[in-house]
Amino acid sequence: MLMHTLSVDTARPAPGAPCEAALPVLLANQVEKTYPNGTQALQRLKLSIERGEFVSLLGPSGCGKSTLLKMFAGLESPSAGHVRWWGKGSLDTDQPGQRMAMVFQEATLMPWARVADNARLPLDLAGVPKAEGNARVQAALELVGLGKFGGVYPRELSGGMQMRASIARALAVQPNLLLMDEPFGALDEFTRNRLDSDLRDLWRSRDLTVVFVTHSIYEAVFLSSRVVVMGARPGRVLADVAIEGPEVRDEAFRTSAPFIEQCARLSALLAEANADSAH
Amino acid sequence: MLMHTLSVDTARPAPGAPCEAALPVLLANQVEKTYPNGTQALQRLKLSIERGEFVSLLGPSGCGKSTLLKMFAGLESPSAGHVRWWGKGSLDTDQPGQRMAMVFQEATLMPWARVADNARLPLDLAGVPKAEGNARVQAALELVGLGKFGGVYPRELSGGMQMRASIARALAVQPNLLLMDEPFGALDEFTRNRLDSDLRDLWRSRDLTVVFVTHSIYEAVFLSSRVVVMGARPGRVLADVAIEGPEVRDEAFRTSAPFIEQCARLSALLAEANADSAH
Amino acid sequence: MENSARPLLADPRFQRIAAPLFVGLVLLALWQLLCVTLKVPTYLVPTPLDIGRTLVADGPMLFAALLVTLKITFLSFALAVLLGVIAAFLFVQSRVIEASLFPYAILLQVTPVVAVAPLIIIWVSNTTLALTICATLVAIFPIISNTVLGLRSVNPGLLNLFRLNRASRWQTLLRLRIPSALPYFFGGLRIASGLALIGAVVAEFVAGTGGTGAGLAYQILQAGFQLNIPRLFAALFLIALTGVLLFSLMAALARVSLGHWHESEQG
Amino acid sequence: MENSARPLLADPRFQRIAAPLFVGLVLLALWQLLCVTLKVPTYLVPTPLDIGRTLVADGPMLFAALLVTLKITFLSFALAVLLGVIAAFLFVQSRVIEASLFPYAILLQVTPVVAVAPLIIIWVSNTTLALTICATLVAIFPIISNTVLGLRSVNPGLLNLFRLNRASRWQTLLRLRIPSALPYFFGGLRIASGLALIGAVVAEFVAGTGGTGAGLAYQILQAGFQLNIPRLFAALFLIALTGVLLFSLMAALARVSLGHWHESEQG
Amino acid sequence: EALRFGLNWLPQAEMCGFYQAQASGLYQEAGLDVELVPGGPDRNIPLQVAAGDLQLGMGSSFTTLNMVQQGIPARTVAAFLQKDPQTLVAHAGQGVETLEDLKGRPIMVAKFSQAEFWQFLKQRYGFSDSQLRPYAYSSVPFLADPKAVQQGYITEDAHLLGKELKEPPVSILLADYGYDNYATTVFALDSYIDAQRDAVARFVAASRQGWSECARGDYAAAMQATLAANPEHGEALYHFKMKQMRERGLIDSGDAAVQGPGAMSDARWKGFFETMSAAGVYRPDLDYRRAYTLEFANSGAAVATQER
Ligand SMILES: Nc1ncnc2c1ncn2[C@@H]1O[C@H](COP(=O)(O)OP(=O)(O)OP(=O)(O)O)[C@@H](O)[C@H]1O
Ligand SMILES: Nc1ncnc2c1ncn2[C@@H]1O[C@H](COP(=O)(O)OP(=O)(O)OP(=O)(O)O)[C@@H](O)[C@H]1O
Ligand SMILES: [Mg+2]
Ligand SMILES: [Mg+2]
Repeated sequence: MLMHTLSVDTARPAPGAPCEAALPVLLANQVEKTYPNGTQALQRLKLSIERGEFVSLLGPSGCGKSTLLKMFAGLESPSAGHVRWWGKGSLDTDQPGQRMAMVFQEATLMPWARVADNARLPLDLAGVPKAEGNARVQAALELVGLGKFGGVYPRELSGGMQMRASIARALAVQPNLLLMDEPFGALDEFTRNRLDSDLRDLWRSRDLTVVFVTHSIYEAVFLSSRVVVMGARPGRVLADVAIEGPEVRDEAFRTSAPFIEQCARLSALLAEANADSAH
Repeated sequence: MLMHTLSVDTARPAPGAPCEAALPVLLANQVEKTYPNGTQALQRLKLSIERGEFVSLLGPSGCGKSTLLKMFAGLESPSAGHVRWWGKGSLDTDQPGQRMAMVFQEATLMPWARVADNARLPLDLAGVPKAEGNARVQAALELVGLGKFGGVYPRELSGGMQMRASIARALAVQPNLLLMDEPFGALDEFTRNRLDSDLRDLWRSRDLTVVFVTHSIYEAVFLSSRVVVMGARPGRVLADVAIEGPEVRDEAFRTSAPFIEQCARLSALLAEANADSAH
Repeated sequence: MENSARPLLADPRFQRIAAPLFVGLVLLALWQLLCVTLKVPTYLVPTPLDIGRTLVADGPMLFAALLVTLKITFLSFALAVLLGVIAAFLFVQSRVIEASLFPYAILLQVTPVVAVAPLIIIWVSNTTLALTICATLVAIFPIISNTVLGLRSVNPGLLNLFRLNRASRWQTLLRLRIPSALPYFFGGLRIASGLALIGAVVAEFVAGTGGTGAGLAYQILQAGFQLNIPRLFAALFLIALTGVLLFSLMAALARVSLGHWHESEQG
Repeated sequence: MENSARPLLADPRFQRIAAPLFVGLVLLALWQLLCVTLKVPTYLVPTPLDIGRTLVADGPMLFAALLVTLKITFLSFALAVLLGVIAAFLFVQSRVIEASLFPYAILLQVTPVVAVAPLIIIWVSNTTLALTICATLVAIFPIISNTVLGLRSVNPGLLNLFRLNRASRWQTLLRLRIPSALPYFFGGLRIASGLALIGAVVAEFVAGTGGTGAGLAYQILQAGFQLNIPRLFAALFLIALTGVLLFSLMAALARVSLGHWHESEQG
Repeated sequence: EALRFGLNWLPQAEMCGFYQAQASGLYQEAGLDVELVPGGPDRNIPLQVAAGDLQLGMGSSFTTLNMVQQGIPARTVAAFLQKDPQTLVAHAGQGVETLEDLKGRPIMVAKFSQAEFWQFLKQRYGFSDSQLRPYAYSSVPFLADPKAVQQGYITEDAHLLGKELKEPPVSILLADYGYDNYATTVFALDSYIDAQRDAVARFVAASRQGWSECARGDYAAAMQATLAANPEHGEALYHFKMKQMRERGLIDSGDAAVQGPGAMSDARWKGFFETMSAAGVYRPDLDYRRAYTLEFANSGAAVATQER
């Protein structure tokens, strides 16, 4: 039921169907980012993300994952190179089928607003009618296990609950492009696994492209159609790995041989990335 | 070398040696916590932590782990019941051998101070001479991989780097009691594993009692001498599990049968805890 | 360690009222004692009892004057808040607008009322309006300054959230900048409420007509000319009391608006 | 989209100075035009050119007067900052102290200088000191109010960190509350700098002796009586200019102290 | 004998006699070390005298009546302007010639004057408070409105306002209409007079001498001293004021014509008090005789010095 409320959007296109001349949803072309203090966070980074992909970014702490994600969200501008959204040089999320939402690394809730109001913010900003907004927010809150906490203020929540509130805020948008920066890092494994599954189901049932930052290799393999391993100082793409797995993934997949194998492979890549940045 | 600078303290007592009439370092007796808004975070919780233990708290998000840890730090007072530190009703951390440090769930850095100054704060407050403080801070920063970042401001760090800075701040104290609230949640697995090992080494080499909140069962089993599983709404202790393992734990332990077995057992307990709080 | 059946003395609400009253009583007693033992003449510093007697004796007259002053105070305070907030909204739209116009807002503050009052009198024949304008000039700057500061003190993460969701300038202002600015804004209100009062008094000094319908400033001036010092102090006492009440009102407003989330109103 | 070789016009530092000057020039031109076309008599509103001529002709005299006023302004500003900050430190020690004493701080703000100046003159025979006290009374309250607000607006997480490390009251004040309070404190400074200036002018009006060593208020007063309106406006211009410079100084101070970490100084 | 004399305004020509006595050494000859303390718009000279900050103060008939009414024993010892220079000014050509023409018109009156001449106008000529308009220490509003009427001083109206007007304004001197307030008086606390009777006498005598010289037109020394203390006053205005004072007999009309500058009379004090108490400014039972003494200014010795 919850899933339903959050996935009223058009079903996802059949895989391989030609869509809009197959322009990538996101394209980072030779992107560089140097912060004002001189830190080079990204170097000549090239990454293209197609419609309907679920791409996870893995990489050592400080390698530029958040920077890249913010750039995809249009919140940072590259120092060189450029980013394209659906083939265009600027984001226009009013376009149907091009709605975007993002979960930041911090919960980023408004301290003066109740949880439900916080989660309804993007809908309010987009002019979604109150009643519909409330229904979507309630569904999203229940999905993340905060159904009873819509009326409290953020400071009355635990750290993990705050993070879940911010996830609910993004889900309520029913986005077509979802950028998530370590969304489940502060959650217990049980809740995390459940939300992993829910997210994967959501992704399968809708026209949804996800870019997902995580530190959990298991999570990355479980969720993704593709995993990008980044290296640090300066941030760049070290490996771009397609994940093999069934369309419908369940707990069984987590213990399957291909799963463990792919995890091991990524683990090795990641160790390389770390060694690389520690040199 | 780093380990050395951070472990100049007296070596830990031989296990089983009678110490101060064997009073527990921490004792929570029938502790309750009801927040002003009526949320009951803890209910009649009883927990005793002996000197030299490494206790991990596991539990679903919002079950009161942070509340309990803050109570152990003397930052929240129980609504009922009481807490004892080294057998006394109040904390007196000036006492030698009773130094305490805490890593909060958020990085909690002062935005106006550079990373090194942030990490040196507890030392400054305790009146540690500048030169010694700087050496300890630098060692701690290098331990967490921020050796070159002492001079930047917190907002110029990535999320994981901020968290590591706050870990360095706690380690520089050379505490006897270390409270850590999901310290490694925002770190990549590689860094996390390394810090796990370093923390375990530190614990072994000094008179150090650790209370550690984590969502990673693997981490809990790898690190702890004891794991406490908590349940939610209201928060209470569901299970108290002693961990079997060698004194010196390495990557081999992570793949050993007892390790996997104990993880599975905790996983089941945690699933119960979740089911319990979702009912 | 909380106690639901808290004794009255430890209740913060009780303290907030009782403590200043107690301090006030002690100060008044001390004042009375000093005046009596040092035989300070009444025309130099009257005793609190003298002032109290005058307050009673001249009560109706002083109270009528107070009402006149209060009217100007409230009108100018309302105007200062309204215009000040609008100006702050404008300034915060861009650094260039702020840089271009802020210096001219400072003019409002640093121009002596005495110097501009004659011009205002020429253009505005209605005395109440003229006085209100003068007092507004005195009160408006702290509102502008603190509100601009508050509107700028926005959590960068939240600002990103709003940008991400393509919030319009107006939406960002309404739903992000204004709530973030409230603590600063209320700080501005606290300062401006007192300034509106003192502005009303100063305006009356300079541009008031005097005579029958005059406010407290007139009473103060006349009492000064006639060396009726107890009456002067009685009038000052009324002004001070009004100031404290206004301030408490602003503080209460801040508590109601911010108590549930901002740290300045906690503990 | 950043550009290291930014054109001069887009440089914020350049804008900060050029934009208000440009607006000022436009306003002056408009003023001149209006005065000339509407044939406004000089005694009502002199043209900018008249004022400029007077500024040049009476320059030495006005400048000497400005120096006198500046001296009072700086003395009283320094005193207001010092005493205001001490008072704020005191208030923030406990809610009871704050509740007990804050109302008496409000007295400082709402007591008209005109009413207390005669008393101050009797007690303090040194004119400079008397003027400084009057001006300090005018300027001190925003410092107290904003600093208290700032000292209270502390991140609760950081407060926990300090409590955890058994920081003394003094350490918490010095290393946590003061840095947290800076944005509010500088807001208070911005308001108080202007008030110290206007306070100095008002104090001179009320308590100054006039004559050779007198400040700008005396020039304004005399120019007013003698209907030398261009000179009056020239003096006002000097006051306004001083106010803007003082404000800019405070803003620059805030930028230097907060630029590297506080959001109010970003963007 | 050191002695601080508080002037009620910035140094100006209306204080001629005191500056003359100071500048030409009359006070010094009398064995007095006099400091002329300039006043300002909101200085409270009576309060400073009452507090002992000043020994002597400059005021008007009102000053000591106010003090006595408030229970502060103080007396006026000399009055150097027999006619109060207070005027009401109107623009020329607005049909204003006499005081009666102003009845019912809006008039800009300083608050300072509202308990003084305004009460007299209300009592004697039936003016009413509804005519009051603010006077903001500036004549600009007057100049801007041809119908405006404001308070002024006979000593400066034509000079200051005249230069901005096509025709000189109409000044109505209230003294010509029975407003017999003494201006530029010297007063002191009773206690001071009792203790320093001799010094007061010498001060009054020397001041009378100074005022006599001013009345004769020998005011060069006074003018120099005044302009030194208040450079903004201007020489032209000084001469104009002196001319007005002499032409209108402000210094040496009335009792002064017989007894020399500074002289007062019981009858005039009585008449003035009765007018003002009828207007409600003073309690009818107030002993107005305690507000002045003729002992100093009306002594024969003073007349003799005048003819030195
Ligand atoms: N200040 C507060 N006011 C009211 N309720 C609070 C407050 N802080 C925490 N709570 C509530 O207390 C409960 C326990 O919170 P706590 O932060 O201890 O959880 P936690 O176990 O640390 O969770 P997480 O793993 O998400 O960090 C939660 O239900 C939370 O909503
Ligand atoms: N505002 C900033 N100013 C200067 N340097 C910055 C800023 N933000 C990030 N950096 C630097 O850029 C690099 C990449 O930061 P980023 O936040 O993208 O890392 P990340 O991959 O998200 O790390 P984490 O896993 O710890 O969140 C880091 O070295 C960081 O120090
Ligand atoms: Mg990140
Ligand atoms: Mg927690």
